Amino acid sequence: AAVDKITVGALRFTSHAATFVAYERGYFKDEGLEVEIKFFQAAQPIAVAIASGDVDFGIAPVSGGLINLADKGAIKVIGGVLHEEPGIDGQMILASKKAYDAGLTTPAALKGKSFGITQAGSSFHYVAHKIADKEGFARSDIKLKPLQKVGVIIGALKSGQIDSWSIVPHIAKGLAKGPTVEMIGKVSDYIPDYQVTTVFTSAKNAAQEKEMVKRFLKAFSKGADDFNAALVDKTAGEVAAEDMVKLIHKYVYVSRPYEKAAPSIRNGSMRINKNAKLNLTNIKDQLAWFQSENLVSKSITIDTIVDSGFVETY
Amino acid sequence: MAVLSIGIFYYMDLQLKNITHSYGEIDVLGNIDLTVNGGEIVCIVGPSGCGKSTLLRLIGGLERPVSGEVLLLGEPPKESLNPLTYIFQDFALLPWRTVEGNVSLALEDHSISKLESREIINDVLSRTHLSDFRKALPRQLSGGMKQRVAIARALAVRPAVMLMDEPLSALDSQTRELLMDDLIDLWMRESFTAVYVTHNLHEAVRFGHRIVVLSRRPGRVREVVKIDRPLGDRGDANADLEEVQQHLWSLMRDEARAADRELLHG
Amino acid sequence: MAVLSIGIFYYMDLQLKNITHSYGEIDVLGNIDLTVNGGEIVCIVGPSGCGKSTLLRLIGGLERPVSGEVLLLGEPPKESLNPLTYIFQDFALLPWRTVEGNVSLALEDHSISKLESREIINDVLSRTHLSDFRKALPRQLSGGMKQRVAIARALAVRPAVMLMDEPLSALDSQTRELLMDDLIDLWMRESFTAVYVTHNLHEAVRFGHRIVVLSRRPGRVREVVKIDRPLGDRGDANADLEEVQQHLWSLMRDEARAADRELLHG
Amino acid sequence: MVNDRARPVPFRGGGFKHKPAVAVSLLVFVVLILFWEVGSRTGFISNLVLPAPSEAFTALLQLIETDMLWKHLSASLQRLILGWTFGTLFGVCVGLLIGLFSIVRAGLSPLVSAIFAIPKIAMLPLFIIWFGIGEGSKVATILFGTFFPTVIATYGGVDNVDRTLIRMGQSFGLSWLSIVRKIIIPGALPAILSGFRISASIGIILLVAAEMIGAEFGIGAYILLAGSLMATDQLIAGVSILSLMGLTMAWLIGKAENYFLKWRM
Amino acid sequence: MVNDRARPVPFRGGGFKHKPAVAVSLLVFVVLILFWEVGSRTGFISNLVLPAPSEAFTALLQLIETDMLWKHLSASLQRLILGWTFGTLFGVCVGLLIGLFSIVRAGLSPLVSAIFAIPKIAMLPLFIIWFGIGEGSKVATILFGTFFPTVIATYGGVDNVDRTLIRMGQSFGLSWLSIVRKIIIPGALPAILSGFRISASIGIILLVAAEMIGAEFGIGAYILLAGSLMATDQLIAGVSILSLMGLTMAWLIGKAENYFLKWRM
Ligand SMILES: Nc1ncnc2c1ncn2[C@@H]1O[C@H](COP(=O)(O)OP(=O)(O)OP(=O)(O)O)[C@@H](O)[C@H]1O
Ligand SMILES: Nc1ncnc2c1ncn2[C@@H]1O[C@H](COP(=O)(O)OP(=O)(O)OP(=O)(O)O)[C@@H](O)[C@H]1O
Ligand SMILES: [Mg+2]
Ligand SMILES: [Mg+2]
Repeated sequence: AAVDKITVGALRFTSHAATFVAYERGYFKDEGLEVEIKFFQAAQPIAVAIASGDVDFGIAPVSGGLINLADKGAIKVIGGVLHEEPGIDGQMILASKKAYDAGLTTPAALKGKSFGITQAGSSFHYVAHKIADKEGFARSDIKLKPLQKVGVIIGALKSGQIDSWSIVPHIAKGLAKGPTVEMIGKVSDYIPDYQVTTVFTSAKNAAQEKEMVKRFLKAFSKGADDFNAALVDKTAGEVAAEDMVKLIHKYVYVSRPYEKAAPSIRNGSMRINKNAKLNLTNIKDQLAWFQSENLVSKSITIDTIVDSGFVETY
Repeated sequence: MAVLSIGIFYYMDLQLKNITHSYGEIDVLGNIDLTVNGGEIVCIVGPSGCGKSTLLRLIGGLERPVSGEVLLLGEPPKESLNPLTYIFQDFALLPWRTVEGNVSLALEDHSISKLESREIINDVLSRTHLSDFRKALPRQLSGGMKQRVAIARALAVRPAVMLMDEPLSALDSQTRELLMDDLIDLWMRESFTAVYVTHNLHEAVRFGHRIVVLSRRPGRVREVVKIDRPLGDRGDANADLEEVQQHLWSLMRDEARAADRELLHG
Repeated sequence: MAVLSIGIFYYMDLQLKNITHSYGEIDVLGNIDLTVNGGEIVCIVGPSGCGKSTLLRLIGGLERPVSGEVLLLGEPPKESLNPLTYIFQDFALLPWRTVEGNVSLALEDHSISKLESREIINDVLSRTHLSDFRKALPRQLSGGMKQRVAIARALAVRPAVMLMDEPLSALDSQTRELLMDDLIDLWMRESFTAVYVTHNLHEAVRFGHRIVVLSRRPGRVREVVKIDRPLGDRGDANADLEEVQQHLWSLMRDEARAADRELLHG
Repeated sequence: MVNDRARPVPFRGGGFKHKPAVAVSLLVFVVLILFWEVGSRTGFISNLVLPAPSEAFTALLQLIETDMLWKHLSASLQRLILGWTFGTLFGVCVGLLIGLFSIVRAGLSPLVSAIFAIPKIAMLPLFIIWFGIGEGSKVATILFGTFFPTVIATYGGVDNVDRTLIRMGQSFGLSWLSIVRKIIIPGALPAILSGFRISASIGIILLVAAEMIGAEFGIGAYILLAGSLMATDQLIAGVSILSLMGLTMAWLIGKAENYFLKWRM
Repeated sequence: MVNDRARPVPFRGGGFKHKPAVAVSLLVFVVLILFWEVGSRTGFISNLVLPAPSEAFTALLQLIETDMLWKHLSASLQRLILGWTFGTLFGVCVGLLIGLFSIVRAGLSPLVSAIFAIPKIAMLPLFIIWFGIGEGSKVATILFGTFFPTVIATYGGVDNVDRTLIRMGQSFGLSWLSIVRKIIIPGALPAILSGFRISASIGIILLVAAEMIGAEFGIGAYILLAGSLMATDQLIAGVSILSLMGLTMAWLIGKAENYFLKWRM
């Protein structure tokens, strides 16, 4: 078969490991795909690059921007990637030491407190509102502070300028070890089965290159399996884990020496959905939340966003 | 018109027709009628601020008169690079160019060879006693030297009509005398046409075929004095020149007295 | 030293001791020794570029001589706002200030009342015939008018020592005559000390108690000519003044001839 | 007599002067926007990222109707005015110091070059620590961003002041301060005002960076939100407000130039 | 004779001139860094966000050891040089046109003010569509960023050229082009070079924005990554590389000034 040339957009995060593994171990080649990985600094531009045709596949959380691009007929979500599941360390809710000492010891006390988010419409925003909903106070009782960048939020939390935040476990654990931040809860208590990130492609690919998309997902899932086995379930043994970390280190934390990078990579390993399964229920909930916040048009349906023809959904 | 023609039309005549000029509310020149014949030097004298420099700018085509027109008759000689050439009262040297560079500026737009241009520059710099200073920048020159650079630059383009605005004012009497001799020599050889603004009556009678006395602002032609003695023959003490100078002097003094009276009473 | 003292020390004397100056490789002044007595006007003449302006800058403390020193004797009169005052060869007017503003610049740093300052400005502007132009900007002035503004500004600070660099060069003879009379009147009243650089020998003999002739660059004192006739008594034709002028003239010519010879042979 | 060969002296002067032509300015804008609208309608310009001006205009109207425009605008203007005023003020002061004292120049001018090149966005975490996430850090971002170009423009202007005028001031015994106030500052003013044009635009640009940190209202915050939602009509609406602010600033500085530099002709 | 009362004429000239003092420049940097280091070690400067210079230096060494520095640096320098060169080149050209023609000024100068104020970051999505995610969009970001300040500095400089010199050129019948080349450009050069100082720093700043889109290597990408990982030592290391670039550019422009403006004294 002729070789398809495709471009995959990625961030230098452990959560994109499946792509790296599939690339390094030749799974893409096996599927007749010649892949070029383009690196980005944020998920948003990947979506734009897919819309413009510069990139074929990408991984990102479901965001307002993604939904609007899908609404314009530019992109489609085709599978799931990161996923919260019981028993595995998931996103955690943090409080600054100052706020903790002042009584913010459980998420229930978040009423009237400030909460860091990157932007309105981001996953942090969603999490904050879900907490409010479950704890039974008005969403507006949490004071959201849009700070754009994770780094900035960390700075603000450490220096006590915001009271609370939620974040993936390896960052959360790292922070909580320090004297200035305390852990006060788990996101999975508020959003069970949270579909954190998804894999998506251009609407054109989803409609006209179904075969190629399937092959991509197959290779991607194989990479995900290796990753899960080596670092999440740890069933492949220490040697395989070590190899995996080395492989990932080629792409992530490259500027740090291996010894320093390895723990961060290991800590940051979260389960990637087997076979890119997609939790459509949770995606629907997210869409409903976006609509309830007037961030996207009320007329958008789940079918506009997701093409569920490629992977198992639930 | 061209009086000194050697068979063909060679010199350029200038004709000023009823020229009036003003800046905003200030009337500067009123109804100036004047003909400058080819090969003739016309000196313009008049009180400070009466519009002499303005008149020269109008003649040179650097400004347009409010009314009236300046006409040019005859063809410029072929070897003239810039028929109507100016020597500015405030020198107008480019501060970023050396003496040499300032002179060469006037030559660069003409198709003359590097060699020829170097020769011209050497010639005019030695005539203005600036050869030692060819590499100096304007800020390193004395006032008189700057003025000499401006003269050298004007000479370099072999003008057919020279418009000179107090070209020797910043020079010591001796250098002035030398440069005046130089200009007279030049005129004897090439009989260029010139309009020469000066406030030095001695210069005016040495150098002018006719001397136009302007009234104070708004400048009008008050009197035109013709001097018949040939330029080459106006050596040191000459009774008739002395007399003309005295006459000019009295004209100017009257003008100034009138101005003073006006100031007192008006 | 102060010759014209009226009992107390009033005028300022200047003493130049063995002054030598050079810019880089160019020697400009060599071994100048000169005393300017209080109340005396010393004229400096010399060929263009011989270092007259430089000498004046050294006297005014605007530059430091390479060797030698300039000493000041006596106290300045109290009413003098700026004892050592300059008139620059290139006017040095602030282009963003009006005529009035340029004059008032010199007054603003002194504690004089608004009213008094206005009076001074009115006075000096009318003395330089600029009253009509008090609101004009420098770019709207003729060359002579700019020079008059520079003079007005210098007069405004009632100097005890005036350092004048060709202060009348851009003026027509009539205005020059008037301003010269004005300066002489002023001197008769206030007997300021002055160093007056000029290239006009007529001005020099009208105005100087002593006339210093500088040689060409590097400038050295070639001769000092003393004129005994009082300033007030130097009206029109005076045989002795005429003679001095002729003498100066011949000195200058020799100097220039030497320079010419050097150029030819060197 | 060859009067038929008489011709007027060719006019060589003139030019290199400016006549205002407001009509042309307006025309350029109108033509550009029309072109864009037509391009969008015909699909020549992809609607994916660049919406038609009319859509952006609708978004703008919505902003006005919901009364949000004033909230955003007043929040941003307050930050801008505070930040720009102090940034340029300090900038002019430091620029003057650098221009006037060799020792300050040696010490500060490399520092200015070094710090100017540091991207504000990279420094946001630090700004939060120093100035908090309230108005302080926002104003500080704009202040820093406008400070540096002003410094450079100012000392460039001071370097270019005619030295003979300074010597004149000294000869009249003007105090050092008078020379600075009456000769150096007016002489450097054209360059300083030209620097203001640049710093004003930079200040407006930095509204976006400034409002990245915990801003609820502000044009920059509005644009950021629109960008993250890929709401391109709102994005363009927000950006065009910034453009209008840029135009207004340029117009004001043009007025100031006309007033302060009328001596230049 | 009262010779004892003789005193030298007070020296009033001098000053307002610059003597280079490299030692002072170095000293300032050394003192600042020492102060910072000591502050960090004593805990006076919280290690929270600002690491000690020595830590940043270690990160820098690591970068050198892993041979990554050259990769990052060469990628960034290439973008910077391309973007800045063309940005300033076009900027000078357009600035000259605005300075020379009333009609161009009327048409373009408001446009420049309007577009200059648009934040590059907000326009990244558009740049992706227009120039792709390769080098094009990165170079374009820097090009646009340096273009506008150069335009403004250039026409500010042209406006400030002495009109009597232009009249002189015209009186010698110089062609329009000659007047522009030999009188207007040299006359505007001080302002243009001062503008280059500003645009060079802006270009360096924009490396970060430019490398937001699909950049694998580059100092900006390195900084962004360090920021998103909260690796402050690397962040500071990256930022200090930008600072050094800023210093180098300033030094080069200083040399150019010494060479081209030596007539100024
Ligand atoms: N800043 C400078 N750098 C170098 N050389 C200079 C500088 N200023 C003046 N000179 C040189 O010093 C010499 C004397 O200059 P100065 O201006 O004193 O002459 P001057 O006697 O006033 O001449 P003029 O009558 O033409 O005004 C000249 O040869 C000039 O080239
Ligand atoms: N650009 C201008 N704007 C307004 N007024 C001007 C301008 N240029 C000249 N003037 C006025 O025009 C008058 C004549 O000026 P001009 O320079 O022609 O005098 P001038 O006869 O050359 O005097 P001088 O002998 O002093 O050089 C002056 O009163 C001056 O104020
Ligand atoms: Mg004149
Ligand atoms: Mg002189």
